[in-house]
Amino acid sequence: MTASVTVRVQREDFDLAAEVAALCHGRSDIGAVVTFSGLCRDEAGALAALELEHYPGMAETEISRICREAVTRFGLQAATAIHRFGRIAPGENIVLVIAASPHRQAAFDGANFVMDFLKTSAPFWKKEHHADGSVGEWLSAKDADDAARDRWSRER
Amino acid sequence: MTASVTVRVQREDFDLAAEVAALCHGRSDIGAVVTFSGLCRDEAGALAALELEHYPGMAETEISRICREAVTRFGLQAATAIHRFGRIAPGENIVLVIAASPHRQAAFDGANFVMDFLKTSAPFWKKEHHADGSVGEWLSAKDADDAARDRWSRER
Amino acid sequence: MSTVNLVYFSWVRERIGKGEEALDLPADVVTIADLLAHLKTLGEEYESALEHESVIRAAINQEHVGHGEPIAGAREIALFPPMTGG
Amino acid sequence: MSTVNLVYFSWVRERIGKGEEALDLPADVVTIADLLAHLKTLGEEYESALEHESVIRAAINQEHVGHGEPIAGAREIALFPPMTGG
Repeated sequence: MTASVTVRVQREDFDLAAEVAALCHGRSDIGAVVTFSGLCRDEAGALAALELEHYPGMAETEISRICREAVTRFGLQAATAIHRFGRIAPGENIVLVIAASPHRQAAFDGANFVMDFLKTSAPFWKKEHHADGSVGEWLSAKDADDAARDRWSRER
Repeated sequence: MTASVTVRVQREDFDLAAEVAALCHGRSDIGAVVTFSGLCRDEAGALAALELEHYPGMAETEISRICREAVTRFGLQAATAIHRFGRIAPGENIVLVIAASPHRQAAFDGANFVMDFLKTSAPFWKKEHHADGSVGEWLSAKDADDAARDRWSRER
Repeated sequence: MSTVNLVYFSWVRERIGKGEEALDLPADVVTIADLLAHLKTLGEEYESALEHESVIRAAINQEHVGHGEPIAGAREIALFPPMTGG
Repeated sequence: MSTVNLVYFSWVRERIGKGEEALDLPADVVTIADLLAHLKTLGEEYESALEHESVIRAAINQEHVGHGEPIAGAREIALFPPMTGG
């Protein structure tokens, strides 16, 4: 069975259970499903919202490319990635990644790999809106995220 | 906030979305939620069901111990583990692990750690029932599962 | 003599033919290894179940222990094959 | 002279003051690095946005490229800071 890859970039929230159900629908050869949900943290009450800007078109293309690479590299049976844009409040979902495979480590590695590359390669930018009403800075990319990505080239 | 650990050993199925919602309920300091669902594979049609035997009492105790260790080691905000027993058909859920933390790698590592130790330390045993009606063998423990567990002592 | 509850799981249970029993143990049964040796004197079903001693896992009062562990104070001792959950 | 669509994101967009524009590029603008140098001659807003050239990322026709990449054939060139999605 060909691996299925589902990618969406959308303003609205997503439904974790519905996405897992869609990915598993009609097949009983999947042994392991790993999901990653990235949420907006309130930063101890200082944050009112994150504003997510994206590059329409390229965002979908880039995430699809990362998912297909994960499918090939880890032998995934299916992969899903959904990334939201627009204004996102603390506690709300930002991103969902799902990886399915016959065995557990491939599913863990697949989801982890997609997140690491999505962080550093998918064209999204976050701006903070403070709880005091002021508009904060654009978040800076972290060296730790580059390091997390680069470990995947060391490991093989 | 104290980390919450939820552990259940049950015959009935579980609801992934409900468990994630319960774990995240009323808090907006969680940045990453990783879930692992282990499912019964049909083994290319050869398997009718798995029969899962467990050691009541010790199963809950052992899984709780593993979850608490993961919470401490990875700084998790919350962890959930649910393991089913009884007869489980292909495509059905066997086990669910959820790990929540402020940042993504701790959530990935926490869920992965719980699964590796659960595989080798939680008192469950699987027996195969074949599609042709015959009762198969008890599954043997895999050296690969011991190796997966042992890497956590090498890594630190 | 002391009485202890023994519980068996998976193919250890199937080969012994029961899931649990209360046994009086002689005073010279000090460790899990002693217990395994003692059980193997009780009949063919125990010999068959415990033939490969090194693969048998044990728990005392629902905690994993090695074969060298003293069983003094045990209320419940479990014997079972390597686990295959998850 | 060739015309190319330029798109800007995040603080590059904010500093330049627009999200997109079509520009005619002189023939000696061959690479992304040449483009950055050229844009910085167009006004203070570009100078401010592109001051630290090494942090500026570029994409040609929606694919990531390095600063040495030739822009010949580009329909759309995007300039933006390091990404912070996920």
